[in-house]
Amino acid sequence: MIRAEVVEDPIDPSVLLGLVGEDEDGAVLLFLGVVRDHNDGRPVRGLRYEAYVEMATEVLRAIADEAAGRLGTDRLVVLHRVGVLEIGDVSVGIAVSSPHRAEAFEASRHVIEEIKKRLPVWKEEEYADGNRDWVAGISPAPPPGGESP
Amino acid sequence: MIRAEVVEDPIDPSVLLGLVGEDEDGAVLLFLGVVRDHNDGRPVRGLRYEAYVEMATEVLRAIADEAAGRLGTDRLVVLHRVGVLEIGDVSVGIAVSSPHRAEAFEASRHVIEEIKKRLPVWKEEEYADGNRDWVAGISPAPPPGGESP
Amino acid sequence: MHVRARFFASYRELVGASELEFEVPPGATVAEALSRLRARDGGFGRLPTSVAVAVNREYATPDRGLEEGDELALLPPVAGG
Amino acid sequence: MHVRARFFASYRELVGASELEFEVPPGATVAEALSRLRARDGGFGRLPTSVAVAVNREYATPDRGLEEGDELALLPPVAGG
Repeated sequence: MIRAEVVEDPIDPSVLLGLVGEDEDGAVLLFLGVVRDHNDGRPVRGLRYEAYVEMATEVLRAIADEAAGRLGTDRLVVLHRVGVLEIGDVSVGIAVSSPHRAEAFEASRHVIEEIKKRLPVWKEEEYADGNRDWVAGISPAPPPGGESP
Repeated sequence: MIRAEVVEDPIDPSVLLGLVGEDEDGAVLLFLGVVRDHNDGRPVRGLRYEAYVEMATEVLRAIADEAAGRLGTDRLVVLHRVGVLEIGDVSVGIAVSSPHRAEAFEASRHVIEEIKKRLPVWKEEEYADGNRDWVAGISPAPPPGGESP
Repeated sequence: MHVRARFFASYRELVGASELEFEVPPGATVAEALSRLRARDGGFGRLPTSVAVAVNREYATPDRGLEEGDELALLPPVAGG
Repeated sequence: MHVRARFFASYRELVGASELEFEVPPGATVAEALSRLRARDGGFGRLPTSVAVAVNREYATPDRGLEEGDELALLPPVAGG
């Protein structure tokens, strides 16, 4: 079962692992994006993720479906957290499983790379000196060819 | 702290995750090799890993050290289980963490690929029909250039 | 016709609003709607000349035509993950 | 001089032993020690002509020289992970 959700509650790695892994799967891969205490050399105290939730949910699902194609199974769960997070909190969790490992690595990597490029989510960092700033992000490209009227 | 061990007890993913992840790390990656219910099209009921334990411990440590070089941190744990395992049991667990994700993926992949090539461990499968057989493996190559007297 | 604009993160702070309903000529494109927005008083004029947009929750190019009731979202460079 | 051979997995089953202490001429190489082993009675003759070995827990080439008390392990193709 493919799951892709934008969530406000903490992400529990054990829950993610429990949602993947069938008897035919030989490889399970769990990626966790974690709030780290620095960015671009600046000490970070915490952060807040803002999302265009309705769209982010759809984009996350599209990314998950693409990745499941590479994975070759439907054992793929991706959660992205929004709201206020502290150092060490999980911001994104991706769990996949498949019969062979190459597909698991490829699918997991695809999900996180596409999240970075396309997911309408923004990060406001709070620094050790009390200042806040939006993290310079990546311009999301419109789909190839775009849509014309 | 780098840990590399050949173990007889079940591998607990939560324990592995608890051993990595420092405040400066933004990426955590957990790979689990799991006993699957088939191999080369044959239904598998269970299996047994035999190891040259003293050497496997040293090789696993060498692989971990190499991978930590790529990872850029010392947050790397790899456990390989030996003995009798059932479908769904974890045979190998690899947890790594690092400030950035690319290094985490690269290091994790290095560990599992090198295990497949070099770790003196053998797998005897028990099939659904009750037969047993040693899994055809990979000839471990001597180190480049070898050693001469 | 009316379209609804939505602003996020730094753009939301720039214009001081998260949502705005405004009027565009029938058949207006995304580019035309953006020009109208930039012409408004307040922080709207400081919106970047090149801005990523989504129409009805899908990324869209400037030549994309709008329809009555469309949701036009202005998206700063993304920073998820 | 004496060296200790160790056999694992399918090789262990082939020769019917997991360990064997045997004699080789002083200065013998891995290749020479393997020839001696293959000349023994029982399943030893069925050991493959090309076999991976480790000397004192490190992979070694056939021309590696042996010393008194070395541990020579015969390693079938590995299948960990």
